[in-house]
Amino acid sequence: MSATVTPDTAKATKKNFLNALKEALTEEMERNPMMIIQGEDVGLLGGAFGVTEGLQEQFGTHRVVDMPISEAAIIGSAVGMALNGMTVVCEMQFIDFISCGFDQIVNNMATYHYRTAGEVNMPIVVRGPAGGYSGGALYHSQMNEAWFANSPGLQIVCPSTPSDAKGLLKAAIRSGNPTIFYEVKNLYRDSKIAEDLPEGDYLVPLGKAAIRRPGKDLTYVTYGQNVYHCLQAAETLAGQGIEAEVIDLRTLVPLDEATILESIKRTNRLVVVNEAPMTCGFAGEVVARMSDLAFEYLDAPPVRVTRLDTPVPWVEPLERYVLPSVDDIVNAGLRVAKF
Amino acid sequence: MSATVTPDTAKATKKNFLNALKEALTEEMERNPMMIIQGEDVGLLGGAFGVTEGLQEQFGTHRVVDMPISEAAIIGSAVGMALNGMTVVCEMQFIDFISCGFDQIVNNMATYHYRTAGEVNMPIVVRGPAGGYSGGALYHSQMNEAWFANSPGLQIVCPSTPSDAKGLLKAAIRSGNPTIFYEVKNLYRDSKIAEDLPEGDYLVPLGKAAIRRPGKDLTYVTYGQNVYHCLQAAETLAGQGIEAEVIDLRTLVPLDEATILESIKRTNRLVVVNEAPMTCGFAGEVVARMSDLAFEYLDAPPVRVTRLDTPVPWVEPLERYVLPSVDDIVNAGLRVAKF
Amino acid sequence: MSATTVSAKEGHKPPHQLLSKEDCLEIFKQLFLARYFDVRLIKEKKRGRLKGTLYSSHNQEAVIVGSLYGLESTDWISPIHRDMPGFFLKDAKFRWRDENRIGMSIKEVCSQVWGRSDSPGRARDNWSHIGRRSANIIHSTSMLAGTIPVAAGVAYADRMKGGNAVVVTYNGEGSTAQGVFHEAINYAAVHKLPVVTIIENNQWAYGTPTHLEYSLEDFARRADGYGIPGLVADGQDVFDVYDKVMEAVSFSRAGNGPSIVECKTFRAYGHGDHDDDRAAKYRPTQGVEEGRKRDPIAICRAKLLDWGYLSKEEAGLYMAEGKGSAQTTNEDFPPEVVEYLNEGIEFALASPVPPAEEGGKWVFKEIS
Amino acid sequence: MSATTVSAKEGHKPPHQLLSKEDCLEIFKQLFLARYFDVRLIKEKKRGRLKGTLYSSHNQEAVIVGSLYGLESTDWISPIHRDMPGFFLKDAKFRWRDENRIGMSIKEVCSQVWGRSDSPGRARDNWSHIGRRSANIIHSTSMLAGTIPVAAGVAYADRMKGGNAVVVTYNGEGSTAQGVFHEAINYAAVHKLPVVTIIENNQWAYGTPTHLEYSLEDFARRADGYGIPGLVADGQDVFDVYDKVMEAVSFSRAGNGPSIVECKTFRAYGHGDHDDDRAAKYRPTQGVEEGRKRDPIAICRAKLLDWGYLSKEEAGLYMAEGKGSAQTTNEDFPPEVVEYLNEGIEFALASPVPPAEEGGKWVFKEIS
Ligand SMILES: Cc1ncc(C[n+]2csc(CCOP(=O)(O)OP(=O)(O)O)c2C)c(N)n1
Ligand SMILES: Cc1ncc(C[n+]2csc(CCOP(=O)(O)OP(=O)(O)O)c2C)c(N)n1
Ligand SMILES: [Mg+2]
Ligand SMILES: [Mg+2]
Repeated sequence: MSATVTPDTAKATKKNFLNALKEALTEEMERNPMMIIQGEDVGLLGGAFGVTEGLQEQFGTHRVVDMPISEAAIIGSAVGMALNGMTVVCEMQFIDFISCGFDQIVNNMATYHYRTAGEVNMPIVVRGPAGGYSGGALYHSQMNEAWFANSPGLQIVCPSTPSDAKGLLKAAIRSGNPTIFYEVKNLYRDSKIAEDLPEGDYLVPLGKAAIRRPGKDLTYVTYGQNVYHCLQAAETLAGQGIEAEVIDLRTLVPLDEATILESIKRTNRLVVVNEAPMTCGFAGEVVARMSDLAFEYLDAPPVRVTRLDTPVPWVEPLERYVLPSVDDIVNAGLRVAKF
Repeated sequence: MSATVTPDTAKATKKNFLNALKEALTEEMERNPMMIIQGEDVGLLGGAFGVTEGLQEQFGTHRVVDMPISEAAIIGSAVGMALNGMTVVCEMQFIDFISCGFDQIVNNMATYHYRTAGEVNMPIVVRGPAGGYSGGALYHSQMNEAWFANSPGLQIVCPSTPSDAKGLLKAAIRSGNPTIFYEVKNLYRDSKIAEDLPEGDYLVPLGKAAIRRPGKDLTYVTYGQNVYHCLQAAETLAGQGIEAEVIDLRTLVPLDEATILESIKRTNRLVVVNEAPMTCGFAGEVVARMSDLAFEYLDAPPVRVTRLDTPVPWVEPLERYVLPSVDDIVNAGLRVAKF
Repeated sequence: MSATTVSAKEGHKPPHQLLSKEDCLEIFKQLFLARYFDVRLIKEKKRGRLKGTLYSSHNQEAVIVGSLYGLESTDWISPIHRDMPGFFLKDAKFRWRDENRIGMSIKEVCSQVWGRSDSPGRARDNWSHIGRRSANIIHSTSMLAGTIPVAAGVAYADRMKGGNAVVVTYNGEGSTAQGVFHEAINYAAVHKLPVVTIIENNQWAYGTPTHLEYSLEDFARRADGYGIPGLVADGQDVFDVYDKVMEAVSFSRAGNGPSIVECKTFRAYGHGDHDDDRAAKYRPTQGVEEGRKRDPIAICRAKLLDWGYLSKEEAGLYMAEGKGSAQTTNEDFPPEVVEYLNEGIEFALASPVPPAEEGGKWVFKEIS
Repeated sequence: MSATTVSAKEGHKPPHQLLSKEDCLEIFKQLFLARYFDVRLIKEKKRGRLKGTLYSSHNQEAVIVGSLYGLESTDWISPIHRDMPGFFLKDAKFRWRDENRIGMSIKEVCSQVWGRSDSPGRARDNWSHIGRRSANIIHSTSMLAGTIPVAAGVAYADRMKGGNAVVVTYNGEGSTAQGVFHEAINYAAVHKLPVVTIIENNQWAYGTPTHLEYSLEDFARRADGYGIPGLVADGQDVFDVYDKVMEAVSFSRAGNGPSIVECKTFRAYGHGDHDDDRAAKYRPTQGVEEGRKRDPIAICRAKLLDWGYLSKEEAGLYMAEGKGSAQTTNEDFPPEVVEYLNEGIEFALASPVPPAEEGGKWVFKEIS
């Protein structure tokens, strides 16, 4: 399990999210000569955010490939490469553009193993910067994981710490299953969460949530940058004598139901927080599973705090208005705590 | 509100689902000279299932347009037409192929009104045959409504009777909002549900569910062809003295929360049934909303009966295995009733 | 090599002239085999013994047979809905029954069509959505043209492994309107990947004629927009298809990148067998008669006669041309053809239907 | 009319020769205006007064100015990220401040850039994702080339209404690799829709050079694959751009369908202003120097001098060329240019930031 986040002790020598991702990619590329990285501007430029900087120099233009602006061909060709024995990491310049390669993901990549009765594996990770709270507007702010959660055959991962980023990316690459990997771009260079990365060939298992803060009064279930919002909210609630547990899912598919269930058995209250639109989002999935599995343990309605069912608007007051705030999370916590 | 389904009294003179759709399209085309229909093979052929048969003869090649096999251009051009004052009905030959026009739907059509602060309306209906239980395999069986439910700005409609099909299609076309309209292909020619269509300019309001069978012991919430499975299940339960209410949502977005809530207040038990994959599907959305809104009224866990989280396989035993059966629905009903 | 030099190289011996008499006779027989598969399956369907749709390749067999015949075992292919015979014809020359050939056996293909466990995909997806990694056959989804980027990726991987394979993809002319067609061809052109895209231009995409699908005289000219060769073949003449595909394949194998080969042909019946009646209405009778006139079996037979590879007597033995499924009998086909398919069907009928629980399997690879 | 006859019609007077002296001077001034908008916004950003990214159109102004100048008011346009000046230059000739012209005012554009309520989109989406239905300006999403099918639909609707408008879309060369580019152009070609697609070929797509984006010498040849005209313009010469676009527009207006006009130009700075430092590393210095040599302002000035439309003295008044944002001063630009933009900025600064609750509005049209 990953180290606990220690925002205050981060030093310059510690590794940030970007460093962690690059380490993961470098190690896996060194380990597997049949692995390549492809995407727009990943080679010469080193990626819009620099995740792959220096990798083309190290591994050559054939293994770190600058692709035409063709998301469908980026995914579709990766499917062919996987069919013929390769492992591929595809970068979406922003995860929002995954919509342009959508069919190849949900109908081709996701189903290949199923259709072939297991003959063909799809060791493909589609990764990219994601999330709002960044002034990125409608097309540079999305968390669109629910589309893929409703498309059987895809693993979905969203780390919130550098060590998780490294360990989960490596685990996803080696899993042999197609994975959509959400990187919170706001965390890329966040020095507050920089940390020492575990030594050696470090993997974080898929499907295992992390308890970021223990608590006995209510359970926040979340992932990505909302982990930090929930930790802040928990801090605020603690000031009022309410101890909130914060669970970072890390992997949405497969989902660690056991950890959530155990927590609810102790706290009897559930608040699920994410920044995707509410309707059919992953927060609702957690609520739906727990309303069934944990029905007898819930002493208050299981509550969601999500984006409004709107796009993410550009200017700051509007963006803040539609995305969940720490206040919203605190209020939801109070609501269930006082129910 | 639409007539109650009366499977046994249907006669040859009654209208089936296909007839109803064609009537709706014909009437709206007559009413609005700036409306067109476009899609693959909708003109000369009259559509793969004949929904638009005869319309090109009536309205000409410029208003019933055979398009190249280009779902993105079909949707994208409709967006431009709407921007320039037209109303457009786009046919997807199977709703499964909507994945190929996905970006234009979720990022362009769905958000246009929002981005322009209301200057531009998008009176576009994207409709097509949908659903499983038909031996159609992975790519001719989908119910992919959850993708669009998580994409703000889209209305989602799924009628289960001919009169609803007509009234909802007309309402969607006139609403000025972009709509994804799911037609259950298994019902197209089902003479058991054929009925007399209400006279005159008949519209069914969006966002109003229909109670297909009243009951006091539990509530089935469903839509599309599962309405009939739920009615069968309710019949079975009735034999055991359990009276299940069956709510046909008809419209998923906007959702008629009030009708569901009222029902739960009476029955205190909820089973949501649909044929999409479970995770992040619309069944979970209904459960999540009601676990919050109706928490105090639920005397049993709110339960989902959905497709397994798998694609829809081809051969019959496998297809049946992954899709919800009447037995599954009965069992879920028994589970909550006896909780 | 430019597009023009490939398609119009002067004084260059057409590849088919290097084929032996045996090869030519085998090609002739394969045309019968492809035709027989089609008419027989229609009969089986009419008898209610089959589920799913047959997208008839009747009258288009020269494209499949001619394009596959010159490939290496190690080459890859991606047949689609109208190319069912392609699945068992890959690498089949002179060894239809060889268990070691890199292609699918008739038993496997029939097991797939009949929805049985011995299909390589265990009948989880239908009919033409089949393939096998170990057979170098790419699986398609329903989404048209969606296999071309996959083909490009297969070619890329082969190059990484130091291989020399060419990947041949099949597509109807209507499918080329898909965005992914463009993305894949452009990508393959930029990376000079050995992908030969065969366009089976049968003049119709379901109920839509070509002038509503694209705006060119010769579809092959689309290749000019990517700076790659675009060849036109007479899709009714198996030897012309062979020639043009071999030119394209050699071009690719030599490291020059992708190309497009347009094979002009004609869809003899409905889009699928469910569409036969409606097709009779939406397609002008004259056009249909015209389009069916040049039967690939007849054209091949005439050439073999002309070249002296068949005696008049031999040539008259099996007359399958110009006949629909209902009009043909087994006597219209060489006995080994009928026998081969019989074996496949018998095998399939003996193969069990997969158990229901398999529906829940193989969503993910088990993580070890 | 074939592609060749359009691009190489002999003995045909180039359209720019029909422009008056006043027109030519207006064009010259518009080049300054476009340039000034760019350098001034960079300065505003450096001062921290602006959020969002500027995708500099520096050195590419001739494409925007030259392509817009000959359009009718009723024509539609769809500028994208690198075409910010296009929003206020539509229909602007001789009447920059006219409230009735069918284009956006500088006030609206500045309100958009500054994220204020007086933007037509009330700053709900950023910078170049703007437009206005009543201004015949199509809104784009971020998804590249996604506006071309919309343009085709606008053209279709205009035809339904009996209009005679042409729709001009703008796209970087890199964006053409998107599938939707292909679907839209093919559709427009089949239906002969009046859509002129301008390719601003600035040699780079972010950090990717053209040889990794497509495999043609002249991108315009992609048009051949659709059977439509593909013209090449010198994108640094505003009059050549004007000529080629007017040829294409006339061709479309006459009912002949779509075309592609490739304007060869060069991206002077980083992809966006955030990329300037990295761009200096990934792009060879020599290429950049070479690419910046032919400044469109200088080229235009030389022609006007040559044609006697400017005296030597007049020509030497404003020397904005070859200078980055930091090196230019207001004195390098005609005062009316500076004033015009000042007005826009002042207006924007006085315009309120939209209230937070608007974030929840306009998801759906209220159903009445
Ligand atoms: C993306 C997508 N859209 C629509 C369809 C429905 N469809 C199946 S086959 C077909 C016509 C194909 O025509 P063509 O490519 O010319 O091949 P042909 O059937 O003529 O061999 C259509 C529209 C599909 N399979 N995929
Ligand atoms: C579908 C999609 N993929 C990726 C991006 C990210 N992106 C934005 S601009 C750009 C480069 C565009 O290059 P080009 O079309 O040549 O235009 P230029 O910026 O050079 O004017 C990329 C890759 C995007 N906006 N949309
Ligand atoms: Mg065809
Ligand atoms: Mg560019």
